[in-house]
Order: sequence, then C-alpha cells, then structure tokens
Amino acid sequence: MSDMASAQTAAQHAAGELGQETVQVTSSVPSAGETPQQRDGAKTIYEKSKVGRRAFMVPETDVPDTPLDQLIPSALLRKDPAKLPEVAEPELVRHYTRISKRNFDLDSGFYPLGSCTMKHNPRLHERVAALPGNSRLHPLQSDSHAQGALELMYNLQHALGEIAGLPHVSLQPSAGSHGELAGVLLTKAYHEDRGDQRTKVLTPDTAHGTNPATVTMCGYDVVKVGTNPDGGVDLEDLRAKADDQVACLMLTNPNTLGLFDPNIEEIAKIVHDVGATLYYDGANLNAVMGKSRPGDMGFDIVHFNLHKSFTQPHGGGGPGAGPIAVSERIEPFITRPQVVKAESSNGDGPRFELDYDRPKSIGRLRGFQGNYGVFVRSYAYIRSLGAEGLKEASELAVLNANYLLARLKEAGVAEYLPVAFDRICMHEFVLSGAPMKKELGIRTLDLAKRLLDHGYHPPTVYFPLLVEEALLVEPTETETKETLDAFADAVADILREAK
Amino acid sequence: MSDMASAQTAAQHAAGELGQETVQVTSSVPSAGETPQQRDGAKTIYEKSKVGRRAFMVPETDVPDTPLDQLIPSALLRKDPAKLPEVAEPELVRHYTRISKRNFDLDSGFYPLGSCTMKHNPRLHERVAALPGNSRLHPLQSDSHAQGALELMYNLQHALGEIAGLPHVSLQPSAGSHGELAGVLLTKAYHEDRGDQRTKVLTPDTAHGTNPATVTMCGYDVVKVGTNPDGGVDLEDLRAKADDQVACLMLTNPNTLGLFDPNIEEIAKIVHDVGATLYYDGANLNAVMGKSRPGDMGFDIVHFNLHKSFTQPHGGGGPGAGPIAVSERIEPFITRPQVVKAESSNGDGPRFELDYDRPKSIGRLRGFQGNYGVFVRSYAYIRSLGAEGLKEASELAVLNANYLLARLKEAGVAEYLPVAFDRICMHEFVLSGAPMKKELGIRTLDLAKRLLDHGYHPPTVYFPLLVEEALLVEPTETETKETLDAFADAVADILREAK
Amino acid sequence: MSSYTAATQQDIEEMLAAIGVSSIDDLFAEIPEGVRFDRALDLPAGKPEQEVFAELNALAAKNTSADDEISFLGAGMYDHYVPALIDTLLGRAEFLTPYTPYQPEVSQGNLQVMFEYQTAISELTGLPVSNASVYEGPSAVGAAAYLAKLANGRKRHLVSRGVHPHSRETLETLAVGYGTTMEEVPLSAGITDLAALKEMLSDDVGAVILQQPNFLGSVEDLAALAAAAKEHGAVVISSCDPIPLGILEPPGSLGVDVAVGEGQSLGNRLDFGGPSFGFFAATQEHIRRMPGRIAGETRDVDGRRGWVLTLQTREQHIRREKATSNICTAQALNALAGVVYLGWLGKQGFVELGELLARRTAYARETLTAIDGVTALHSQPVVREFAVELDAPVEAVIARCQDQGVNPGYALGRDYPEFSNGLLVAITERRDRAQIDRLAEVLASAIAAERGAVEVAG
Amino acid sequence: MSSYTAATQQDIEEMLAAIGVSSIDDLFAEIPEGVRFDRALDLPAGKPEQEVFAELNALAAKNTSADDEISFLGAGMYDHYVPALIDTLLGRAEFLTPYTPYQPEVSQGNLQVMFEYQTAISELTGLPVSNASVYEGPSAVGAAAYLAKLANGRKRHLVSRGVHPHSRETLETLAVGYGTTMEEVPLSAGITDLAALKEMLSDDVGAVILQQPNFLGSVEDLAALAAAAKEHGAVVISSCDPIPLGILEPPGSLGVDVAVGEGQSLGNRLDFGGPSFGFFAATQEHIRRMPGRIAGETRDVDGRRGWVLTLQTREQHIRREKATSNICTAQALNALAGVVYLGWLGKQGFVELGELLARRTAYARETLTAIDGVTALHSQPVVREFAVELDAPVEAVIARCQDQGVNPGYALGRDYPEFSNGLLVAITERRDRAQIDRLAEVLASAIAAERGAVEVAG
Ligand SMILES: Cc1ncc(COP(=O)(O)O)c(C=O)c1O
Ligand SMILES: Cc1ncc(COP(=O)(O)O)c(C=O)c1O
Repeated sequence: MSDMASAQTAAQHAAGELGQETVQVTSSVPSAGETPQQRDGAKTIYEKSKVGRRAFMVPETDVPDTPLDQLIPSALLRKDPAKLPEVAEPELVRHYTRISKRNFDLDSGFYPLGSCTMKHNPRLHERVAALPGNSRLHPLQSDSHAQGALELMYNLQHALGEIAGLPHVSLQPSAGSHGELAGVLLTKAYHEDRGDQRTKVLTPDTAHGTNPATVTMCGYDVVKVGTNPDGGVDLEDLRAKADDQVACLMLTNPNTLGLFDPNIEEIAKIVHDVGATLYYDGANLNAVMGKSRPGDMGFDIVHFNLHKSFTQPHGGGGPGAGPIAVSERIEPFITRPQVVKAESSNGDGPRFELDYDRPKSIGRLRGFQGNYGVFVRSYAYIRSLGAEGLKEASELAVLNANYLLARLKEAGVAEYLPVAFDRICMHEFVLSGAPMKKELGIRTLDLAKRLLDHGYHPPTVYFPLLVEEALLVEPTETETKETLDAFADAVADILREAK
Repeated sequence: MSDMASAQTAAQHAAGELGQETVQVTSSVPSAGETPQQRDGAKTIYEKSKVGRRAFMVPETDVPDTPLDQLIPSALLRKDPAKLPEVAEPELVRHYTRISKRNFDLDSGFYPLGSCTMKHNPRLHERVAALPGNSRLHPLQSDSHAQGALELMYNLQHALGEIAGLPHVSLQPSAGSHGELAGVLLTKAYHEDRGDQRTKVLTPDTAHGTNPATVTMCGYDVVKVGTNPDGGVDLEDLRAKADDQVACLMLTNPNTLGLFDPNIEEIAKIVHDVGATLYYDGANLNAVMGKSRPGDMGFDIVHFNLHKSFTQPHGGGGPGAGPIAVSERIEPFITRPQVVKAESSNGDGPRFELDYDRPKSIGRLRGFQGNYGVFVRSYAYIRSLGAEGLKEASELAVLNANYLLARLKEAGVAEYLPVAFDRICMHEFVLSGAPMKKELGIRTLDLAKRLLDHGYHPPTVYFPLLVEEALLVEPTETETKETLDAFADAVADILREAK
Repeated sequence: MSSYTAATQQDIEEMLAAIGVSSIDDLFAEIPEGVRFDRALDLPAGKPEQEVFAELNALAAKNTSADDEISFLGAGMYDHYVPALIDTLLGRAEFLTPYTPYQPEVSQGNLQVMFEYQTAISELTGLPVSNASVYEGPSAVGAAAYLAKLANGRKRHLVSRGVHPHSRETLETLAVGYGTTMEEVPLSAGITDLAALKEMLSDDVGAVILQQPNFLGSVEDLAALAAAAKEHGAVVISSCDPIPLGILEPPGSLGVDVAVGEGQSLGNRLDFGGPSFGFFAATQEHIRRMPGRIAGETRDVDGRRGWVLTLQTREQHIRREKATSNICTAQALNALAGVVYLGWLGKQGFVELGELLARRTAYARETLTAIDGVTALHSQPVVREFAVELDAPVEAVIARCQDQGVNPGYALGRDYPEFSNGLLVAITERRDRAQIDRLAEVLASAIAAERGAVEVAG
Repeated sequence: MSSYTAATQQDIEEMLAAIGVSSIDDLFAEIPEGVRFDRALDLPAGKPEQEVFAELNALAAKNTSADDEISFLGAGMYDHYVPALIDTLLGRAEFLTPYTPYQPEVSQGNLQVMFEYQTAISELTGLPVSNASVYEGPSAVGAAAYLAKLANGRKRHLVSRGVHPHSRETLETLAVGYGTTMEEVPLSAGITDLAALKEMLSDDVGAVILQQPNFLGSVEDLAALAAAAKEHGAVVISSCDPIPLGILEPPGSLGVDVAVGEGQSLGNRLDFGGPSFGFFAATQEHIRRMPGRIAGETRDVDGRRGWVLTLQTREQHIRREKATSNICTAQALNALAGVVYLGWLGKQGFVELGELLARRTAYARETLTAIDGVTALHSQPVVREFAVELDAPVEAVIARCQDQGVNPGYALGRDYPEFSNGLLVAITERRDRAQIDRLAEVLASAIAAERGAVEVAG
C-alpha cells in the first residue's frame, strides 16, 4: 500500500551519497535478548565479518583440479572477490534471528493496514508448498512429468475465473501491478487488433499509485476521473472524459475508500459505449467473494492479488502473484503459455499441457509459469474454504469493518477522526484526521506512531490522497471482536491522552 | 541444570492452592508487538476462549452414524466435556507466537549456562529429522521396512561407543538422568548376577542432583565423597568410604567445577579394587571428545546427553536422549532391544535387526526404541563434524572457556568474582560471588538479573553447591571471541556500576 | 568438516596469548598421559551439509513410512494428523532452543506453556494435579509405581495383563530398583479379570496398574477395578490413551489416583517411537510426590501475573537423595505440541474426534470380522483400536498385505502367545472408510492366499 | 469448511446490533441487485486441513521433482542446495508475514535485510546501486529496458540471441508498451556476434541487451560488446547468472550499465519457476531511474543508526504517472533467502563454489562429448552449463533417459530451431562426478537405442 510520508530519502550505502537526512524514528520496539545499547549498533552482517570465518563447506573436487585459467581466459576471470560476509553459521543464524525481532508481524498483533488485507496466513499452506513435489520441481520439467502441478494450476485458473465471473485466467503475473501491466497491454492488443489506436486511460483520483504508473509504462496518457460526494465515480466527469481515445477505465470496486460504487452498471455502460475496456484492480476483492463478481459488473479484465485475498504471506514485500481473468473478447490476447486440459484418447483421464500456440497472445511478462509456490498456497486456501467459506470470509470481513467503524464512531473518537464518507462500508473504511490535526495538533502520522506503542500496527496513512490526513483501516475477517474492541479502545485512549 | 533459587513455590492453577508466594521477577524482557499493559494480562489460552470458536474441522462421518451409547455403554461415556480452549486458528497461532517472545533463546543471544552446553543447534538437523521416512515412521514397523532407521541407530551406537571408548551402546534412555537410572540398574544387575548384594553408591559432593536421586530410586544409599583443595575427588575420603558394600562411584570428568581430575586412574583403581563399577555422567563430555575417553579412564558405564554435546535443541526442557555405553562385563545386562547387524546370507549386504533375545538384560526403561528423532539429529552432527571436527569442537570449547576466564580475571572483576579453583579449566569454570556479596552487597542472583538486562542469559547460579555464591560459566565452542569479550565487558560494567 | 565454530587462526593465537599458554594442547595438559587419546577417532571424516543431507535422505528413503503405505499400526503410537501450525510454532527458536526455564524473567513463555499444558492434562484426566511432562508412556507408568511406593511403602504391585507390554516390562525393570514386585492380573474376555484381581488383592498391595483402553483396545470398567483396589488401600494407577478421553469418562472420575500415558497422539509425530511425551496427573494428596516439574502462577513485585517452577527444591538442592524422582530434562517441546494440538482440536473438536474414531472403529471391526478367516478376539467396547484373530499365520498375512501397500496392524502374538494369530488394528481420522474397505479387501485375499499356501505346503 | 474466522453467532448478533443493521445482507445492500451474485460459487465444498493436505500431497506426488531423478535441467533455474537455515529464517513469522516496510519503526529488520541484500548485489555485480528486488529474471530484463528508454528516449533496442528466450519474449511484449522495437543480434560460434552487433549499432540505439553466461552456457566477452555499444551511447544491459560471478569478472567492471538477473540460484527453491527474485543493479547515474524500492541508512532523532526506504515519493504519491516503474509488491522474502545464502557461502565459499562448478562443467562437457553421437555445440568457455548436439532426436533421447531416472537437460530446439537436437546441460554442486558419469552412461545408451529405433523405422 501507499508509503508513509516519513520514509524520507536517505543514503544508500552502496549507492554512495544521496544526501543523508534524519528520519524521525520516534518510537522503536525493543526485542528480546537485546539491550538498547546493542540495538544501537544495528551492525550489518558485513560489519560482523572476520577474515577466514565461514559457514559453507565446499564439496570435494572430485574431477580434475585444472587451474581455472586453463578453462576460462584470464581476462574473463574475476580479480577481486566480492566482499561477501565472513561469518560462521551460528552468527549468521543469530544475526538474522535478532533483526527479525525488529519487525512487527501478523502472528503477533493486529495489522489493520488498509488496502493490504492482512488476514491470517494458514501454515498448512507453507507445508504443502514445501512438499518436494512442489518445491523441488524444475520449471522446465516436461508436461508429462509435471501433471500434478499443471492440474493444480488448471484448477486454480478455474476457481479464480469463477470467483471473478470471467472465464479465462492467466496465472502468470507476479503481483497486482504486474497484473495491471498485463491488463493494460491486453487492452492495447485488443484495440490494435481492431485497428483502433487509442491514447488515454482513465483512473479515478482515488486510485492506487500503481494504476497511473502502469498506464504510463504502456504508453498511454493518464486521465483522472473525479469522485462524487458519496465516494463513487463522478459520472458527469466520467461521461465528459470518456471518448473514443479512451482505451480503458481502471477501477477497483469496492474502491480504495472501502465503498462499493452503486453506479457500477452505469459506469460499465459509459465505458463500453465508447469502445473502451473496463479494468478491475482486484486489491479489494476480499469484500465481495461470492457476493458480487467483477465479470457480472461488466469488467473485462480483473487482476487478483493472491497475497491479499488468498493468504499468500506478504513476506515483508513479496512474493505475491497477480493472476488475471478476462472476458471472451480479450482471451485471444492473453499471455502465454496457458495451462489447458486435454482429454487423452487412450482413456487415461485428462492430461494437462502448457499451450504456447496462441498466435495473438501478447506473449510473456516473465519467465516460466509464474509464481507457482504462491499458486499452491492460494489453491490450498480455496480448497479449505470452498464456495461457502469464501463467501463467509467476505461477509465477515465486511462485518468486522463495519463493526470497527461503529466502535470508532463512538463519542470521543468521531469528533476528531470522522469517517470520510458516512455510508455502510465494505471491508475497509477511511477516517479523516483533519479535525484531530486542527483541534489537538496531532497528525495522522503521530496517531500511527502512538498505536505502535500500544502494540498495533497502524492503518494505512495518507492514502487515498483524496482524503485529508487519511487513515485507511482494514481489519479483515480473521480478527476477533475482542481485538477490534481493544483497538477501538486504544484509539479512544490515545485521543483522550492528547486532549 | 540446577534450578535457580528464586524459583519459589507458587500455586498451580489446576492443583488448587499450594500457598501463593510472590516471586521476585525483578526485570522482564519486553517483546515486539506487545505493550506493557497487554503483557500485564498474561492471559492464558483458556481465558481467550469463547464458546463456539474452533480451529479443527472434523472429517465427515463416512461410516454409519450410530449413536455413541449403542457402541459403548453409557456408564463409560464422558458426561462433562474437557474444558479445552475454544479459539480459531489465528488466535491460537498468535497466542503462542506472542508468548514465545517472552523466552530468551539461543538463536538470539549468548547463553553461557554452565553444565548445559548451550551450543549452536544446526538447522540441518531439523530438516533431516522431519523427512517423512523418519518423522512418519511407525515404531512398530517391521525391521525389514525400517532398515534406514536401524542402520542409522547402529551407526550412531558405533560412533558413541568409539567416542566413549566403550564398545556396547544402548540408545534407549530418554535423557541424562534416564541414562543414570539405566547405569545404576545395570550395576545392580551386574553385582546380583555375581551373587553380590551391595548397599551403597558413592557420589562426590560436587555431583549434580540427579545422581543422588537416581541412586535412591535404585534402592541404594547415597554416600558423599569430598572434594580436595584442587577441586578433584578427595582420595583419602574415597579410600575411606570405598568398601565391599559400595556398588558404584558416579563421577563426571571434567567435573561440575569444570576441572579434569588428574587422579582419575587412581580413582578407577580404588573403585575397581573393591569390586565396584565406575559410572561416568556424560554431561561434561563436550570438553573431551576425541581428547580423552571415559572407557580409557576406567569407567564401566557412560551416559551421553545428546541434547548437550550432540546438539539436540533443548526445547525449553526437552526432549533429549541419554544413550549409555558400557564395558564387556556390563554388556550382558544392557537394556533391550538392541540394534544388531546381521550379514545376510543371500549377499544382499548387511541387515539390521532389533534383538530382543538378551536373557540377562535388565529389560526396558521405556517404550519402543528411544528418542529416535534425537538420534537423527545427533547422527547428522557426527557425520558433519567427523573425527576431526568433534575433536576441534572440544578443543575450542576449552579454549573459549579459558579465554573467557582469562578475561574475567582482569582487574575489576577478579576481586569480586574470583575463580573458585585457579587452574586451567576445561569447557567451563566456576566463579565465586562471595567477595562480591560481602563487599558490594550484590548476590550472584542479582548479577544474573543484571546480565539479563544486558542481553545475556546468565550462567548457572548456585551450583555446584560446594562453592559459595557459585556462578558456573560454559561458553561452548560455537561462540565468537567478540561475544566472549562483550560478555566479559558487561560483567565488568555491572561491577563498576555497583561500586 | 565443520564444527560450527568461528575461531580463526588469528583468534586462536590472541586467545592463547591472553590465557598465557602457547598451544591448545597446553590446555589439556591436566589430562594424565595414560588417559590421553592419541589417535584419531575411528569415525568417517566430516562432510558438507548437502552431503550429510543426501546421506540421511537416502537412509530415510529406506524406511516405509506412514506416507508410503496405508497403515493400521497403533499399539501405543498413532498416525494422527499433526496440523501445520505445530511445525511452525515448534520451529520457533524461542521454543526450540532454550534450556529448562530456570530464569523466570526470560522464560515466561515456556512457563506459561507448561501451565496451560498442565491445565489441559487435568481437564483430560479429571485429576487436579499435572506435572509439566515426563519422558513418554511406559516410563510414566514406571514413575507412577514409584509414587505409589513413596505413598504407602507397600511392596506388592499388581499390573493388568491389559497394560502395554512395554509398560509392563518397564515396571519389571524398575521394580528391581524400587524393591517392589510385580504380579500380573489376567485378562478375561478381553478385559482385566475383576474376580482375579479381587482374589489377588490384600492390604499389602501398594498399587494396581491398569490401562484405558487396554492393549487389546477394550474399554475397561475402571470404576469397578478401582473400587476393588481401593478397598485394600492400593493406589490406583491407569495409563490412558488421551484421544478417547474426549468421549470416555475421565479416570479421575472413576477412582483412579494417578493417570499417566503416552502423549504422542496429541500433536506429535511418529518419529519411530520418540521423542514424544508422557503425561502424569494425580489427585491432590500426591502433589508432593509428583515427579518432574510443575509450573505455577504467581505475581511479580509489581503485582503482575507471572509463572514459575514450583516445588523445585525437591531435586538437586536441599534433599537431593530424598527426591521423588530423578527426572531433569523432560519433553517440554513435545508437551508444547500437545497443548497446541488440544487447543487446535478445542473443546468441541476433541469430542467430535473421539466420536468419529469410535464410529469408524466400529465400522472397521464389523467389516473385518465379516471376512472369512477373521474373528473378533473379544467383544468388548472399543473406541479406536480393536483385536481380531486370523485363521492363518499372522506374520505372513501382514507381509502379504504390506506388499499390497497396506499395513494391517500389529501382530499380537509377539507379546501374547495366547493370541498367536491375533492382529491389533488401529484407526485414526486419517483412515477413512475407503481405506478401511481397502484393508478388508487386501486382508481377505492375503488370508485366502496364506490358507492356500498352507494347504499346498501341508 | 473453514474460513479461519472467529465470529460466533453471538458475536455476529452483537456486532450487527452495534452497527445498527439486522443482518449481514444489509451490509451488502449497496450492491445493486443486477450485480449481486445469487447462486453459490461453482467450487467444491471446503474441507478439513488434513484432507486438503492429502489432496495436495497426492497432486505433488504426480510430479517428478529433482528428488526423484538426477536432473541436469537448468536453462535459468538451477538445482542448488538450499541450506536448512534458510527454511528456518524464512519461516519466522517476523519475516514471513509483515507487509512492505512502510512503518520504519517496526520494520527495522526488513529494512536492514534489504540494505544488506543491496550491498551483496552491488558486490556481485560491481555496480554501486541495487534495488531491493524485482519479480524475477526476465521481467528484470524488461525493467532494465524501460530504464534505458527513460534514460535516453531512443527507440531501437538490440538484444542478443544469447539472451534467455523468456527474457527476449518479455522484452517483445513490453516493447509494445514502451514504444520501442527489439532487434535480435545473432550468435556466432556460440557467442554474440560482435561484428553483427557493430553493424546494427547506430546512434538511435537506446540499449544493447546481453546475457552472461549466455543461454548456451558460453561466457561472453562483455567488455568488447559493451565497448561497441558505448561508442553509440547505448545503455548496456546484461542479465547475469549470479553464481558464476564468484569467478567471472563482474559486469560493472566491464562497461555494463545495468546488471539484472534471476536470483533463484541464490538460496531459493525451484518451485516450478517461482517465486524467486530478480536483482537489479546499475551505475550511479541511473539511481533515480531504478524501479522498485531501495533501503537506505539513516539516523533517528537520537542519532542511532536506522534504515528507511528511500526515493519512495516516486511512485504512488506526488508524481504518480511519472513513476519509473509500477512495481509495488516485489520479492522481499526471496531476496532475504538470497542474502542469507550469500552470507552462508561467504567471501571464500562463493569463489570456491564457482571454481567447483567450472571444473565439474569442464569434466562433464569432456565426458559427454566423448560419447558417440554427441558433439559440442560450441567451444566457448563455460562455467556451469554447456550445450551439445545429439546425433538423434533429442526429445526422444530425453524421454529414454528420464525412464532411467536421469533428466539429461533442456532440449534447445524448442527455442532455437537451428539447434534442433541441441541439449543444454546444467551442473550444480549437487551433481557430483558419479552422477555425471551416470548421465554419460544413460545418454550413450539412449542415443544408441534411438539411432537403432530410427534405423528400424527407416
Ligand atoms: C488498490 C491497489 N491496487 C494495486 C496494488 C498493487 O498490488 P501489488 O502490490 O500486488 O503489485 C495495491 C497494493 O497495495 C493496491 O492496494
Ligand atoms: C552434571 C549433570 N548430570 C546430569 C544431568 C541430567 O541430565 P538430563 O537433564 O539430561 O537428565 C545434568 C543436566 O543438567 C547435569 O548437568
């Protein structure tokens, strides 16, 4: 999600001087086994090196011990070895174990980071992903020796297509933004195939930053569409801007304000009427699984963030996966290879294959078949929950968000942190810290820091840009009512203490 | 190792009132993601329960759904369900993750707990132990379907026998004390087999508490042997007490003072001359692997603590394993079953078997074949290090201990914390806090607490009992010189601050 | 070769200089020449991690694990599904690597785990006091017998023939140390013979030792057995399989004084028999005779709740030789798996699991005894395991089944010559109806083939 | 069915009351009827953990993994040994579960990891600036081309035919968006044809894109190629296999401006192709055009060292459409594996590993080309992978070898019709001499059999 404003420019060691600015690290979380003095150091693994130490032992040279320059011309050989660390295994383990304790993690506390869907990461998923048949499978293994993997991918394609309400799925993109890239390139291919050269892509002013960035990378101009007083797309503005130069409208629904746009059918009509495609940024899909489908809303292309709604752990910034689902008219252009199912002639049951023979395909966006390890986890999740469970997850995500919102509307909070759009929200909602800033002199960022002291990861701050001093709160369905209550109490306490 | 004196009697919830005393928890380590207020609660998982919550989903009843009382007489059926927690998986994970952070662990900091050999736990060992061929192997699988496991056990028996210098090994005992139990029962069987009824077992006054406890459980009387001014066995006292009623002398060498007893050959002679056995408590084996062997010193029975010298992680109090190695004369009585190697007649190579046919055996001390998962780890360790590596481990353990001792003899420390016996130590050494207590008013326990604040696990305190205000320090070979230096500096700092 | 050490040549030289010696050998000078080990250990050379992995991987591959066949083996350890979160939690360095919690300030996590574990065991067994774990099942039975000895000093201990053979053998071994004698109470129709027990009982009996369900899978009438024992003041000890305690009346409600058992089936792997844990629970009157450690609740100086080891002066400190047991390192990590597993099952799930197993066991018993050549060994109520007798050599039948990828169970004849072709079949939630049907199919044809073979040979 | 949720019926009712609605459906009332989804999703019902595990275990068992055969497959991903400590560290919730480090106070661990990772990549590539990871190899090549486009605006990009086919295809796909065109520089004798490159170069060429070693395993003369490109002011981009950088001169020292590559071989699993990570390093002049995140060192208010994300306003904030890339979620956890792996190898080990692979590769090449029916496809220096041509249909030969438990490598003909029976053979430290000899044996007999089969058929 959006970066916090305090992440200021600072020097990158290896990058030389970029100008070193002091960042405000106003609170810090102590970790077990470390004193303040020790933390102070924040020594890197390089600084813990000592010449001659090592962990790795190289296997014996069981082939002729030919001098290297007889194998490779000396000019190509490295002169100065890379200055990698020199440490023994115990130090290596200790170093990374210790610094790990300087992170806040989802298994230890509430993490209501809006737009990020920090839901529980079931550990079954790690177990199945680690099975040697998955984790030790080479990506170029022949189809006939990778039937289990291909079947899993095929089944996942089907499941995602059903959830999106769009029949054709490519699992290839590596994250949400990569899915966006695929989607806008597909749009381009679609128009060009029809001999239609378009120049613009529309994005609402509430959009996530990756949307306009993607548009630019695809050679289109970004045109912003406004938001109406209810937090939805400003239909007038949309109508005004939707012309035959518009290739696509990129939207998320519910949008980044956590609101479902009730005009979605009208929006789709406006966009389709000018021959443009409608793109669904799936970051907020966790609100509507089994409740409403982007395909049914009129979207042509959808991306999923498997690291959001489908429990791939975020890993401190990845890996993720950003599969896309598309409508019939987009299908010819979809990335390749695709996993297809062939009924075998000999009655052996179905056979799964990688299909490269897709002449109109936009091609590849990366190597191999995508982030398969992520597919395994998400597939395990879908198999665990099933149709009912997915729907229930969305229902409870929305229930949790509305409950937390109700709690935060209570006296003592709402005066300083009013909800930006006072409607039933979906899986998340936006508060505005503007009154708090004005009346208590506290910025949203200060509140965020204080929440850290209370043991909570703060919500997303300063996004969406539309709302002043925004605080975007997404509790997810896997939190208990008790946790939500405690969080609401903490916010109230902080405001009380500030008065 | 020995319990800290401050671990006072307190009430056990389930046990009802035992008298609640306030224990001095003078410092505490904060953990990431938790505020002091939250920690305050220290709620149990039971207190986080809510009726109707659950993690486990029971598989479908795919057989006739017969009412239970038609299968089992109602009188035998449970009336009130056990009050187990009712929580969903996310809370369960979070609860235990959070409380885990209230532990000090070896991967995060120096842990010089004397007599416990807190050396690095290589993670390779966890990987090989978890292989399904090991972790999913049923203990009653037939020998022919468990050849890998039996071969591993056979090889481990051989390796341990070689390290001990005693040819016959049983892996069965579950920890050091269990090995002691086996050893003293073997002694008893040995004497009784010769028609010899003996009544006493000798233990030095420096012995670990498990030694006398074991003796009692085996129906012998404990007779204490004194320590001479050099920290070794008082030979005069030993001679005086060694008579034909003595079944055994239990000894560790190096002893719990970290000193190698140079009179070991004489001790062995005295003991053997009265027909008694000599038992080796292997808790301190980490000092002498490949340097000196208990069998060569004259010991009849040795136990190993695989969770000390052989890297089985301590797990917060187990699991461990306490294999024993014995001499020829003890062998007929060894626990059963034993793993034996049979050359197969059909030229298929050796076959490994569980041999139950041992008529003089003392029998079993537990179910199945022992803590096999621990054997896998220790075997991996032995295969990683080999003969040379094991020797090097002991050498560097002794080097690290002597270096740390040298650093602690420096001005400002030795006046208050003198070494109890000023000799070259082995893998550990004992300081006495008596002058510190007298001159600075600080007890050893206070020093221990202050070390916690500096990010170190304190050494063992108040053991061995012989030394006033004892501090038993065992750095192990896997710590760096820098860590030892920093620890010595921290001790000096603490004393300086106390002045 | 690796020793996971960091000392470089330079480090070593600096350290030797600080110590004031000139070589590492000088540090070992105290070892008399006669006992110095001069040659290299006769062990293979060390090798890199990847090669050790490859070697141990190859060894493991020689074993037929419960992943490689459909296994109905039980007889003390059971193939229950271990949820993945247990791996994750047990793998945390914070749980995996610490020593026994001697410093409460930095061990509150482990101490709280112990406390929660004890509470769970008390709930399961219906007994108010639990310790923080002992080694495993049979040695727990042995430890219970020692408690009885400490409690009443009587020397005759009676043990049911329905108790696990490993437990009975362990009792025999330890009795030599305790100075007690073990006498076996026979079985009748698959359960402990109450009449025979009464016959054997007298006021010199210190303990009566039972198992629930017994080794043949039968649910014992603990109440009746305990009542008989109590009449003579004997301590009643029962080993219990914890899983069926979801549906069976807890031993504490039936007159049992000490309930112990093997904890493997609570979230622990098979591991070829260990490590797992033993649990140990007793009535209030025995609290000061409990072996091992007990965590208790306390308040710190600021009045905040905390946890400590209690009753710890017993061992190793003041009255060392008067200790109630010698156990020191126990099975904390395995007990952690146990309490996490029970929390995962939860109050309802624990009951539901017991019910499922009882129904599947009934189905399996019915299905198997319908096979020509298979008869029930007894008709007592069963909950997760049952015994049948085969009309063919059991070991040969097992081998035939294993060739078909099915391990039908444990051959009873190894321990019970009176049931030479007895087979003990265990059911877990991983053995579904299809697998039970497959067992029936394979077993039927193995028996038929074996009978044919016998006829031919005959 | 599970949704990992905790809300009980009572919770739900209380929450609805607090919200002031009467049912959950009321919360979805904003969804217009026309787009409400009224039926159930056409997906199988959910099931308990043990059954999901069993299903996925069965699927995984249908794959032939690198545990199941001796595999010489490479071509972009390699079967290196991943040390166990990586599993442990990556499994820690503290690394596994956080989001991208937006709150520096509670993300110092991840930020420091990024910083250390960047340093390692700079060391490997000899380039001063590294980002904190991109998706993977080929898309990193694509991102580099975008950097070139931003840097000089030129539209002609030249890409060597020695670049991985997946990278070339990705470049083609993205060029449509960038508004650039891709032209292929041919190979000659297994390496990029310098003369042809010079021929194609002119001042409208924005980037020259190379790979080291190239897809056929040849070590390219990067210095010469880069010099030619530089004469025309083109940005020189090289994709690099990180492992041979232990022994090969780093691209930064040879005139390469942007070095990118696939990070899988640094401590990541094969995972059927992902997730792994892409690395991205460049010269100082390109720092403000780098895609993705960069962690930098800073001081906090008390003057203590700390770490933050730098250059972050580029995306998503101020100049959103001017962003240098759209990447957001990257591959932090995989990059962590990379830096831990490099720390594990260490300064010396990294060199030793490169040397071992070079020697084993030389041995393998010699051994294989001694087989009747196998010839070297080129004679360029190789370091971890090499190409041969078979005198028999390569796909059929591979199938025969796989039947013998050996996967001999990748069939080049799929991507290079000109080498229709080419085979690309990869070596790692896991493939020892005995395995190479076994490959030779199996390959020889497969070729012989295939020739026989062809003759018979012919
Ligand atoms: C609304 C929205 N769109 C797109 C993205 C980009 O997704 P990813 O980080 O998977 O590339 C995000 C991520 O936070 C988002 O919140
Ligand atoms: C000297 C000594 N002997 C025996 C033991 C008992 O070993 P275990 O804990 O493995 O039962 C210990 C344990 O600390 C010890 O230090």
